[in-house]
Amino acid sequence: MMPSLLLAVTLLWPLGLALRNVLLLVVENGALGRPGPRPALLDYWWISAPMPALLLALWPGEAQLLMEGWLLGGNWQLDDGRRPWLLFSALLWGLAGLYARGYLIVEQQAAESGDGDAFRRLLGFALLWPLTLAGNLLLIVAEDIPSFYLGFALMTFAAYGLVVHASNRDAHLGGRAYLIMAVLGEGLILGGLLWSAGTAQVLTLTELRAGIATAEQGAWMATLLWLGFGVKAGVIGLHVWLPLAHPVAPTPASAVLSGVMIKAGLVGWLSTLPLGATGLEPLGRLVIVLGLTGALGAALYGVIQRHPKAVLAYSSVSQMGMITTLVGVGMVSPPLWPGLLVAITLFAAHHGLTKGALFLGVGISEHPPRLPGWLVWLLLMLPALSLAGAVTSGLATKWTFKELLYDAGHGALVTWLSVAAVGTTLLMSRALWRQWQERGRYRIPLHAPMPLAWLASIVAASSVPLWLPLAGRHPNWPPLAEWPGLLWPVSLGLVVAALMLLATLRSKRRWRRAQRLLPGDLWWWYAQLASRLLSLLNDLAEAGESRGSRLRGRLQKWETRATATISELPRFERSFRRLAVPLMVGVALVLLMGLWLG
Amino acid sequence: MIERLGGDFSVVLLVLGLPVLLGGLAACWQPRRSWPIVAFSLLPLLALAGLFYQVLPQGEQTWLIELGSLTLQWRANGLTLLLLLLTQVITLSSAAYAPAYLMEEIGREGKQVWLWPLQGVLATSLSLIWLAGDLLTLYIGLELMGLAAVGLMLLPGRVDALAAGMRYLLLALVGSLAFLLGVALLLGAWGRLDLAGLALAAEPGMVLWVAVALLSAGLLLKAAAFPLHAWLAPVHGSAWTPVSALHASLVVKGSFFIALQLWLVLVPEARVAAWLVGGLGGAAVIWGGLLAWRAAKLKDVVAWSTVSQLGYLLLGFSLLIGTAPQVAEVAWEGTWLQLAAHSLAKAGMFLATGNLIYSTGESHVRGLAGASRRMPLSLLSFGIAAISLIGLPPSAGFTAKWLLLHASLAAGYWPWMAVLALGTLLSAAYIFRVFRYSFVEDAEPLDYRRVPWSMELFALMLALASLLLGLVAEWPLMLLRAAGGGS
Amino acid sequence: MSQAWLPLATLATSLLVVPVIFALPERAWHARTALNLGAAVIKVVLVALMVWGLYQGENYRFSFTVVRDVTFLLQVDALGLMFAGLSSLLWLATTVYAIGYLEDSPNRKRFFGFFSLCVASTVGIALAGNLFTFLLFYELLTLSTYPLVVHRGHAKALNAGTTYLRYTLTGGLVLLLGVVALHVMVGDVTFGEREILADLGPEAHGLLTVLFLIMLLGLGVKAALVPLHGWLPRAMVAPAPVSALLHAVAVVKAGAFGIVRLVYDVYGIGLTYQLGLLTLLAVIATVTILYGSMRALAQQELKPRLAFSTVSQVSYIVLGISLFGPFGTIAGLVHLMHQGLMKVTLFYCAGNYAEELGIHRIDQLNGAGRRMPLTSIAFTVGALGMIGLPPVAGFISKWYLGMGAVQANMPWVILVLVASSLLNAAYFLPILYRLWFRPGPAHGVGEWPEERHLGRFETSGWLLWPAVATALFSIMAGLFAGLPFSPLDLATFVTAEEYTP
Amino acid sequence: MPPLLDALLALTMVALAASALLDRQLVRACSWFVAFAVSVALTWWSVGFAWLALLELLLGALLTGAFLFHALDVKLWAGVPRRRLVRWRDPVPLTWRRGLLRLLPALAVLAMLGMALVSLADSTGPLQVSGLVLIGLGLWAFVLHRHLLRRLLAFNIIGTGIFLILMGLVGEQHPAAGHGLVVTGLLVALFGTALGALLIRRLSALEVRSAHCAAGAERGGA
Repeated sequence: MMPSLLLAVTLLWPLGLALRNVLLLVVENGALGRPGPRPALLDYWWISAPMPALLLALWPGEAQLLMEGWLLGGNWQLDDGRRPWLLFSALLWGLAGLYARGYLIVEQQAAESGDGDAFRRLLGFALLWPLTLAGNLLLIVAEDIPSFYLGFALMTFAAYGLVVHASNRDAHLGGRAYLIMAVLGEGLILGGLLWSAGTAQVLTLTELRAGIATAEQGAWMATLLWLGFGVKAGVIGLHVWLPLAHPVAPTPASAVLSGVMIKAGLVGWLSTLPLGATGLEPLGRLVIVLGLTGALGAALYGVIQRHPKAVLAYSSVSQMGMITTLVGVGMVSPPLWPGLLVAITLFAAHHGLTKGALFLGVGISEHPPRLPGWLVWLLLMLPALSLAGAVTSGLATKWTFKELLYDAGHGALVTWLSVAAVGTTLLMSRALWRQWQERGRYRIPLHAPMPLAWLASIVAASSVPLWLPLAGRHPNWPPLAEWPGLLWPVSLGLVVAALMLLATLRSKRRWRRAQRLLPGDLWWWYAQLASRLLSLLNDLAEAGESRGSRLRGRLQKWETRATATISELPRFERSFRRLAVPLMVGVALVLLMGLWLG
Repeated sequence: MIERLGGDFSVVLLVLGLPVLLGGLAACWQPRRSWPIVAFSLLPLLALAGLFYQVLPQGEQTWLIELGSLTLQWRANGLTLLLLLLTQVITLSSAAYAPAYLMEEIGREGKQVWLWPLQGVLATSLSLIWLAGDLLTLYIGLELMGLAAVGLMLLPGRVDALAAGMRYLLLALVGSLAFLLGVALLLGAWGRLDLAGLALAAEPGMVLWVAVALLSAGLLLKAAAFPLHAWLAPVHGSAWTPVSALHASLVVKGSFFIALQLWLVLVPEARVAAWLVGGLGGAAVIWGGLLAWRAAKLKDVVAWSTVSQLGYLLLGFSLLIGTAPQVAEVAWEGTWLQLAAHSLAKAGMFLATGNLIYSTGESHVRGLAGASRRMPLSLLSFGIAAISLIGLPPSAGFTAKWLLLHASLAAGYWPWMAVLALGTLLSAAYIFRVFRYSFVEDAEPLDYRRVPWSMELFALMLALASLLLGLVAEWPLMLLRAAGGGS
Repeated sequence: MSQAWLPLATLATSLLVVPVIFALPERAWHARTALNLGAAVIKVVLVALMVWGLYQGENYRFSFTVVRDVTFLLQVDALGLMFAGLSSLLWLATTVYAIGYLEDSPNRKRFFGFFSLCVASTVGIALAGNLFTFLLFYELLTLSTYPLVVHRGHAKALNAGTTYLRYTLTGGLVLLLGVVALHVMVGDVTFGEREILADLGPEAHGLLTVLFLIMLLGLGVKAALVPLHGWLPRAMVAPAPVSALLHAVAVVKAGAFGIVRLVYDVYGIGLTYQLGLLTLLAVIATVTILYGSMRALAQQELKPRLAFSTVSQVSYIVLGISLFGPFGTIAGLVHLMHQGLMKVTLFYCAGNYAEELGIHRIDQLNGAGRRMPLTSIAFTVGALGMIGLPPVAGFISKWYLGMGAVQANMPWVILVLVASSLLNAAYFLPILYRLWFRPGPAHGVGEWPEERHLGRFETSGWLLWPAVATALFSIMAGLFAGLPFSPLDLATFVTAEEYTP
Repeated sequence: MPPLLDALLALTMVALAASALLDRQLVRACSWFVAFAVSVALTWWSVGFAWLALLELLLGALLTGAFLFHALDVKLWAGVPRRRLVRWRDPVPLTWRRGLLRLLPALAVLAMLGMALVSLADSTGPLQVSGLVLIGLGLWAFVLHRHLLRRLLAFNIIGTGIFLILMGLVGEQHPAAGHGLVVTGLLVALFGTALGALLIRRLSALEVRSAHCAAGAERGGA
């Protein structure tokens, strides 16, 4: 009973907190409009939003909540498969929330002292943050498809408000890219879900997976769903919103976007695709190719970005590309799946928290805490190295899947992934380099929320394998003999990075050319294509419209002429009147003829 | 002198005589209010109730009246009762409408005294036509009706009224001559005038055909069937409102009734000729509708709509004559229901139109701009009557159209369906043209005259009757069936 | 004839109000308001009584003969009651809204008189027990809505009224021809006596197909199926409550409801399927859905955009009907109600923007969310529902449509659904974006076209609360779809009746 | 009665009718008409319908004639002022083309009647023939003329023709019915003529007044 109650509270608590802000406003009637001091929005209550979720994740045993009246029959549950996801998501949300309180302190102060605009923006943030969180949590715990879709949609659309928080041109561009891609993804997901759920006539995700596995057109349904969630997961080609949206969002929002929300796509795959069942091999091969392309391509393109958050965003695409590859391997060789699932979960948690720490670090480098400079930069480098696979959780993660892949004979893949790790190293170097170049001077106290949250996130990220409650076997550290094999990509990456740095310092011309490659890569190309298509459609519509209006005009002219003719009819009346008697005789004759005929 | 085959003959005499008597009385007294008229009109209604009481239980009744060697034959059946009731109700309404109308709108103009006796004569002559069982009575009724109608039309005494009236008079006279010629042939050939006897005696042949053709042509001229309708609209344009109402709703129906009676008796199998009459009806529906649509004056719209609506009745010819019994059965009910619906609706609409013209002082359709702002009751009455004319549910016009459509479909007469459909659309077009003007909001505000309540009341009552008759159409039709109307 | 008075009383509540309203003087605001609201509440209660009775297995029937073989029949079945419930609920909301909307405007007496007549005919359509009765109220609806459409009385409104009449009267006429022809063939068909036509045998199938098409043509005009939809966007000149009513309940729904009746209760879904007409319906619906959305995308004004959206959305109902199988039926029926709730919300909001701020064009909406938060939230709910996002009711419809598509072995319909959802998003999300994320007059950029301060809240309470209430209902209908007496539950009930022989 | 006299009477009747119809001098035409009515009465007398003869004399000749003269505003005792004769002339000239064209309906009716009468046994008495001729003449005149009075005359002559045919057909077999019809017809014709005459009188008075008004207005304007 208690766990299911906790399950409900997990969802209701953030919603309640969002509602609380509205209620506060209603109580202090007119707070929105009037000048003067206003209530604080991002208080500690607000930060507590993911706490029940954290509690639930740590609660022993499984939980289930069945609701008859909810949508088409609600079914939320927490099992061992969901627990790690819930745990690391809630953790990162909590840390990012804490961080946000410090990050937005200036706005908060402005708002409290009466700046209407700042207050309004902050209000949006304070409302949408818990909403996004609720959506994220719901999609993790939902077992019935409607709830899952609801969570996904809620998270997606509420996060739009977080992306455009800054409300400047870049933010709106990022927001637009985010929204358009998200809507496309939602459409694909809806189509896939309707098709597969309709075919299998089921309402829960478990049954859905089974249904797709046995369905005749299962591969196509899986493809639809894979593409739909792929938008969120940043599959290459569909990833274009990531580098546009992440840099413009406030840093804590970027952290959760990159750390947790893109994992929602992954959760979607795991929830809906019949992984571990046969039948998806062709799709799997495609997935592997796309994954690797993403992992490498994003690294190459990300290296030339200037904004550290854009670089980090590309790194996310790259990392997600690796995870995608792993998912693809799962499709190609189903027997590997149980082990792969562990690896993927670990990878996701590791990447989520580490990327979160990295994003939070961007803010830290702008407002360094009162710590010795070397320590700050060391701490900033730690997650970067971890992500590259050199130390701590990164090393453990990499070992987990490499071991698995070697054992299964996917040596070539491992090599490719290692090449991608070289790219990751380059990206990390680039990001840190840009952070260094744009480092801030003004120092903030150590015990402020921002540094605390950052430090905590570093600790959490580094120790992922230690506390993550994985269902299967626990990851072990690699034996020493394997270390060179695991570390060479990092080393190579560092060397290349150093060479590139030298090259950059030597001549600046080549770089200027590269700087023209904006974040969002394919987006611009898509936009051009779309606008061309739209103008084509527009022309078509105009042609149709003009033809329609011509037709209408002709009809109208015809109508006018007909009306005029009818208006002329009374002329005949005069003859009728004059010839009444002859006409009568005529009628008599006609009738006679008729009678004669029978 | 009177051979009683049926019930009490005095009731019939009362039904026939009371209207004339009351008309004469009213001419002496010149009523200034509506209530005495309503009160006195209850007398013929009572007499009619007596007739109902006689006929309903026993079915059709016939009376033979012997005037020397001349024998007249009158009969009463369900159809007669229905038509008598209709006549009484409409005459009552238009008579009760008249005092206020005469006082307010006409004033000193015209010869008002004559209105009452002529209305009485008209009611009597119509009753005579409904009751007639032989051609002589029919002829007398027809002539009386025609002369009374012309007299009524002439009352305004203005030049246009007189010119139109003169044309009407001449054409009516010629029409009756044609009728008389036909009757002469029939009498010459078979030597009898009673319808029942003729039905048995008449044999198809040139004499019969010529006689029927002449008869029908004359009657169609009087019934304003297309293309012999040209006298109708000008006559209505200048007539007094209650007279128009009476004329459009009843007088033209009298000729139609006679024609249909005679066809059913004399040439019940003349399919082709009936088709031709139906064709004339179809043309009338369309022609009348088109002209009503373009008419500039409010009264012309209504008058032309009469031409159009009469076309529906003429369609009945083709559906009744020479068709299968089940088709004829439906068409029979449809035709009489249409007649009743149109009579009530048209009378109501004319009265409402008179009110609109009275209150706005404008006789043109354009003059109604913005009239709905005050939502005068007359506009509502006009609208309700219009529903029946267009044939939209739940009006009697709709039910009648349903039956006619049913009959034409069952008979396989596809063109008639098209005619009915087109007629509906055209009538909607001319009615809503009027309403469109009434909804104009940016028009100059008119100064409205208050319409006396009695004028409003009777217009509304007739319109409502035509509307509600659609839902309770089974009652009059039951009357048709119960007391027999023969088809 | 057990308890015949209930359906009759339900009809009478709004029908009897009409003469009283016409009799009241124009100035009698209080009396008229009390009358309108009282009648609306009584009607809701009566409908609720009937719903309760129906679940108890009661049988309400009222009939009398009009002419030979033709009866006027009021009959309560689950399907009709669903529609009656929707219209009575939305009538209540719209009455409240209209009272606020027409404050101080001329011709209120006329408006409310015809408004009541309009609702009476809608309820009549819902409770009609055979095609004749249905046709009766169907035409009455045309008549009673015309004065509402031309209410403003300017040239544009009058032209729109003429167009409206041209379409609907012709449609009604075509329907009449079809109904009469069917009557000639088999006599009076009471709704639910599906076996009559099914028993005719295969030699009648050709004729039945033709008749179906004729009647579909007649009903399709009101249901605004492409290419018979031309009147709908033009009728947008009517006052907002009228548009709301036209689009959400009365006219458009009457057409869709008629198609539902035709397919399920006259022909029977089995026969329709056998005749191959369902595929035709699906194709028509698909074309309408996509075309309506495309046209909506091109509109620059708020109400026309909503109008074309209606064209598209109403065809979901038809699409649902055309999917052979219980899920498709549920989808069609449930969308009948969901679309009503959501679209009425959207129109209320559009009216609120127009009344309070003078906004008619979409590009004037910048930042309106700050000035009118509750209205904008309601609008957002409606718009998201139209896109088909949970937890708003639209999602439930879409879900069942998808299920039905697969069940009917027409998975391509899902493609249509997805495309339509994307198009919906494409024309609704920009509006939401402008509402919430673009700085506008509320932020000191530019100014509203014509700002009025109508009430204590963001606008007059009469205007605000109906919008909020219907938005709330739209969410609840989706969120608690599984509860008894929810639209989904009712639709399932109806469908169960339909498919159990 | 010898057939010669019969034929002579019929011929006179037709000749008188023709002159009444064709004379453009209206007063003279009316006088012809009265003479015609008298000849009709004589015919009735000659075939033995005394009552009808009396009625014809009374209604047809006397009263109808009186009304006709009343329409022309002619007082028999007051002589005829020459200068006003112009007003009593039908100003519309008769052209051949019009005359022939308008003959068609009359011929059509005659043809129809002829066919009917031929198919009736023993129906070609002198009454029928003269009746047919009168109907033809009258119808032709009715269609041809515009002047209301002349049309009124034409109507009366058609009526007489019909009565003749009627009585000729009915003969002695069913005198009552025939009498009834003819009497009604005569009365109707009288009432119709009376109404028409009054109307013509009133119309011309109104026309004169409006002409005076117009002239007055013109003079005032000048």
